[in-house]
Amino acid sequence: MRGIWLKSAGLLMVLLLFSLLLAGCWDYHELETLFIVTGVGLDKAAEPEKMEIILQIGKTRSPATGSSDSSNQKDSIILMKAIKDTTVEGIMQLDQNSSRTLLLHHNQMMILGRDIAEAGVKGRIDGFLRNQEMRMEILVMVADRRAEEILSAKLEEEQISSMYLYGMMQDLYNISPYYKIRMLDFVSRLRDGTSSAVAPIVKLDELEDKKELKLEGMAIFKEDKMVGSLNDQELQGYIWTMGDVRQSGVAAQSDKGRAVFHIAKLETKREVGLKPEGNVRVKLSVYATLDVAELRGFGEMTPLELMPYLVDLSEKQISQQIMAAFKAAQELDADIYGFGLDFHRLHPKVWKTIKKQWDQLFRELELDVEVNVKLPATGQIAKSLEMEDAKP
Amino acid sequence: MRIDKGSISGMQFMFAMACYIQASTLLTSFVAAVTTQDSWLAALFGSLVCLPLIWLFRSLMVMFPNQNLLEILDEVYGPVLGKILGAAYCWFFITLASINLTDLGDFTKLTIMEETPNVVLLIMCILVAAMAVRKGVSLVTRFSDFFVTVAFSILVVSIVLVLNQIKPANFLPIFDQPPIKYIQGTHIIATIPYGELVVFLMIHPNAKMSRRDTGRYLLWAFFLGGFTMLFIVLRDVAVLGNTLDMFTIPSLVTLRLVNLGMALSRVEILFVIILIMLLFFKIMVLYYISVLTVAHLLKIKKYRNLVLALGALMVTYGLTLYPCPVRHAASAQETVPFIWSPFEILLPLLTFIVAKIRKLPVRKEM
Amino acid sequence: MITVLIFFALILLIDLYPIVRRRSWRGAFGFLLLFIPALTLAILQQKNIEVPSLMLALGDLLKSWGISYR
Amino acid sequence: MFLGYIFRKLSFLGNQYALYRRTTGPYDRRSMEGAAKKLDKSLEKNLACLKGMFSDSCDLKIHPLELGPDRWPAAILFIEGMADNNKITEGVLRPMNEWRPEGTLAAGQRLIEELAKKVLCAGSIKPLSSPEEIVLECLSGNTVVLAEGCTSGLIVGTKGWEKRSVSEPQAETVIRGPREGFTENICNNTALIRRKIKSGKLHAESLTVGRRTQTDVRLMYLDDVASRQVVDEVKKRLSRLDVDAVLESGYIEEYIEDAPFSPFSTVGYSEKPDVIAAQILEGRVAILVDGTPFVLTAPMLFIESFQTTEDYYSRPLYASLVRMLRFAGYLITVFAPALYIALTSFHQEFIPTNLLFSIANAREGTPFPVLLETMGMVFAFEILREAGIRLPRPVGQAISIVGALIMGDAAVSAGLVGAPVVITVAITAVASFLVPAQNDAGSVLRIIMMILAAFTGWYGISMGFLAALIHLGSLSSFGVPYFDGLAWTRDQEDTIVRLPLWFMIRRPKAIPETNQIRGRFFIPSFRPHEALDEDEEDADERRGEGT
Repeated sequence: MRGIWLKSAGLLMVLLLFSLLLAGCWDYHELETLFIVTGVGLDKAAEPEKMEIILQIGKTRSPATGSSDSSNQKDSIILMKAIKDTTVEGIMQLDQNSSRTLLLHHNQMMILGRDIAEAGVKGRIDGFLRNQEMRMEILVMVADRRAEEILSAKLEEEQISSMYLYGMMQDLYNISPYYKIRMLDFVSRLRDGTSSAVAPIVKLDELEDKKELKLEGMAIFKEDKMVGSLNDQELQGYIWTMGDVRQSGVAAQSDKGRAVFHIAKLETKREVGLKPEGNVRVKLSVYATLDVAELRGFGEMTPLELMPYLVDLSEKQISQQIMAAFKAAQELDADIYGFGLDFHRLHPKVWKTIKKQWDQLFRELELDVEVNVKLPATGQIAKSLEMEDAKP
Repeated sequence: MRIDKGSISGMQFMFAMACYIQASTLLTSFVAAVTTQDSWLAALFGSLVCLPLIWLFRSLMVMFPNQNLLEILDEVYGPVLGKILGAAYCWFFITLASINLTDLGDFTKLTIMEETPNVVLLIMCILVAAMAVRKGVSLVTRFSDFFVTVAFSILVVSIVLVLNQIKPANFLPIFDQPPIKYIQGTHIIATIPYGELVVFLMIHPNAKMSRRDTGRYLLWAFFLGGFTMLFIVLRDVAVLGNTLDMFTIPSLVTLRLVNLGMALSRVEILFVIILIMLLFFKIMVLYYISVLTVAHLLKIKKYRNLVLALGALMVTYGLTLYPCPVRHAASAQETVPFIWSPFEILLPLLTFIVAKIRKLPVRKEM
Repeated sequence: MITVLIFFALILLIDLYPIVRRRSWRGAFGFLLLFIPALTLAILQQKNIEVPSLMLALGDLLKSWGISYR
Repeated sequence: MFLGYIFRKLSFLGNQYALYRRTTGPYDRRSMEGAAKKLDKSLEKNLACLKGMFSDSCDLKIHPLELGPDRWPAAILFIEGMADNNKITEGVLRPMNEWRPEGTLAAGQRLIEELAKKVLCAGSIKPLSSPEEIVLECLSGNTVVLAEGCTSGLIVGTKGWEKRSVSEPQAETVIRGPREGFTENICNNTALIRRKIKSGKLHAESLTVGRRTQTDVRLMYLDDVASRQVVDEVKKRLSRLDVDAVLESGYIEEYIEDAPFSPFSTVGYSEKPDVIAAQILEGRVAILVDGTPFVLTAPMLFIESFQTTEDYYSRPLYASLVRMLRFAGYLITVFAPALYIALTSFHQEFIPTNLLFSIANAREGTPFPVLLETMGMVFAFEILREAGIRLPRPVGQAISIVGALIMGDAAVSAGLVGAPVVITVAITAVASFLVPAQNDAGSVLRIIMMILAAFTGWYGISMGFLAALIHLGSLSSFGVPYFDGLAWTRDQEDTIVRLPLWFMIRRPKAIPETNQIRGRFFIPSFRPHEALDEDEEDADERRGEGT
């Protein structure tokens, strides 16, 4: 008797629950009611204190109805723009003014316009961190001019420019993880206090028939303001300083010829120490394994002479580029290497006393670079055509 | 008087405890916000500090193999004081259950269901848990081994997936915070997962295990749970570094960062799986124990009919406890360790001492 | 409001009915002890009346005694 | 008002239940009312009485005879088609016609005895005097011999009717393994099992179930292995069973199972003697029902659905792989459509960006919400499946081709449904065939999960999964916990992986039994045969004696 009672009552309860659930499916969003945001850009607006929030939305097309004509690239993205004080306000306004709900989970990157980067970003990105839909893995980049033109760029290779940039950064990530600056890395640097954040700069090249997106150096932030940038050569030096390079190239020029090396592995070791007279000294040891990729010249040298010479040459080149990057950073007073953080980690006690004057200390910091290059391989051919021995 | 006559094996008892500790590892953000990159130290200290506590629980279980916590209290302090303490424990269990229930709601809202009202999530969970609670202890602890296995494998998989993002330097500097922070972190760890094992004093009479096995099972459960917690904290610190204390749920952020090419990314669903599964288990155990305690206090033989009413109370009471997750976290960091300590550490200790002094339990048979 | 009441009525039907049939008055007392606070809290929450949080109150009490971190 | 309605509904159900309880008194044989308790002396009266009891059926053949030179009246009765004509002619008619008794005929009871001893040729001959029993025997194909002046009739065993010969089972096919299947004949089936287990301990017990159908039901179990509690429980439930008709083992299954409202069946069945023999050897009880090739086994465990006999006939590594595949297949068939709904309409963040774009492109412009779309496709699949089963084989195939290929393709290209849905449902459908025994439970669960997913997404699926787990955990089959075979801590030899047979020293612990040991642990010799030394040969001998 009770069994039947309970069963039927339980059934009714479940039915009731369903009716309750039917009343509202709160998180239910059909795919066709969503705008998939692929990129967010921030630009400074004409009015002070306000900014332009640009959303790049990947457009979906039905395969059944329309014939897919790839020539009409204009259709592949939608660009939305709002001018507001904060990001979230802007996104909210865009959300309300569009026919579909914005889905931010698939946002690939945040592109900061140059002017907004120079004005300071700390107050601008809180919304990015707080919103549950914003992921820490999105990439941070600085646009050479305005973020809008990067997001609206129509490229040959990929119709959605942020997907293209994401692919590009993923590619660079395979060279060295320090190219790819995720929101997490960016915020981590900002929170750190002494380290300076960096972000790759992306530039739009308008050629006659097409547009191209290129990586051009790295923006350097002091506190949260962009103060300068590293050029390509310096950027390479910076990457090498950070170590963990898996592939890349070194090109060195000497009076005897030009040599290009392929980096098989490059690792660094840093020793941060306080000198007795009070300034900080960093000993940077670089251990690199290179391959010879291409040689031009060196005609009068035998292979036996050549190898030590090339080792020497590459060591010089690497150390020179590293120093160039370091000088650039030092001029800007920006500790992009995280030497302060290293110091903090290794000497937490001393750090407390010198933390306040780190800027000063960094300006006077001495960097000793010691490069050890191993050159085990010469590629497919042992001798080049121009060499003495190779001639018949 | 044994209300639930179901019996479970010692292994099941062990897995239930291990699973219970694992479920608490989802709350590591409380510690992470206090001790940041040294959280793993807090987890380690907390575990070490709790070894005596585990021994204490084991002694109580061995001393009173056939009596649950309420009966022990009755016997040690006499019927009147025992009843009052029993009622206090009753409140403690119900509150604990409600807090975990709201935790499930809050975390689910934070991770996957942003707009769904809390109460719907809670009711669904309570209804499913009630199904098991009505059937008694054997069903409640039945799937603990399964849950432990799944949680463990997900932990291992997640560590493998974030291997390329681990930066060992993130652990440095060690001992950079004022000592009080470490004490606080240790205290939180000691009270939130380990001290809560006191709930198992309510069901140990149902577990069939010998005197010697009791300690062994407790220790194994402790290790299983403790290792899970330690590795979760280590993983999160290694990946997130100095941003660890920013996030409400660091483990979620860690898993979101997984990126092994386009295909193997966005695996935070793994976190959601263990979140729902483990918290559900914890809620189910606490729910069952609360029902049992109420039935025991009022000497009601059939506890089945109290289940839904208590479930309703848990939902409504839970919704009043904390107005928002922020207050919850603050209270968990600052005051909760002190509120829980009497129930989890002081009273068991006192009971143990008094029982020793009064030479309890009196052996009736001999 | 209606849904809440229906829910509670169902609980009554499912659980109180067998208790009363068994004439277990102790059981009925225990049931009501849990049921009435739950119903009260549910109605209060429906009416948007703020119910003070027990945990926060306890926390404040402890804080005023100085037993708290921070 | 609503409450009142519920109340009325509930009290109605309660009344129904009470009504049911009241009507189930002890079974009375109303059909036999008015029949005589014993046979009369007069043949004519007896024949009339029996004719009446058969309600004058035309297939009751009454053949009058005259015995010996005295032309003593007698008659034989049999049912056309149930009795073997050959046997009647050779065993009954011809001897009786040709019988020339010495001297005068003995009268009354002695005539019957003489007939039985000297005249009739048949395997079984027994005298019966109760008309009821005579009718029953006649109904089961035996021939009744009646003679004037005798108060009892002779039952001559002439059972024999057209039956299907042992053939390959239709429902369960194997690549490697015995091809024979049970038939509709219960004696045959018993023999098929006995041929597999030639042990005196294999106990067979006969029962008759069904008020009108009088169906023969047999229990078979190993006396020294099967647990008494389970056997007693099965017997208790079978004896409690009081129904009009049992036409198939499904009737019995429904009456004796533990959880009639659950989607999971708690009684196992098979069509193959080797499967049933294996089940009996693990300590289960087999229930054979006359008239059906399906034999029931109890208790049933959840894990059984995932074990097939072929697992044990093929190599362990492959068998384990297939086992895992089956578990995966079951999960897919239950959860795939629900997951599709949850992912596309709640948790777009879990889908990789590129995949999301392609799904979104496919969804663009389709008119129905995801739930309806998926539900529709799942229903379409169920329709196709049902249509394919009921139709003759060649037509069935045509239907699946039309349904799967043409309809699916047309629906996608017309933009009615998106291609991803078709793919999801197709995977679901194919995966459902991996575990045929759980097919019906799977279909029910699938729909529940889809509804849950459509309302609270992943959370709903999780809760549904946990509820299903708890439900499974709370089920029991004849006192044995249903889910026990999958416990994480025991019976590991034969769950997700199947270890080599020589690892399975013990019978599964989940099924209660009295004799745990199956055989001795034995490692197949990795050495060539010559290397076998004497010790091992001794061991072999001992093993031979031991069993």
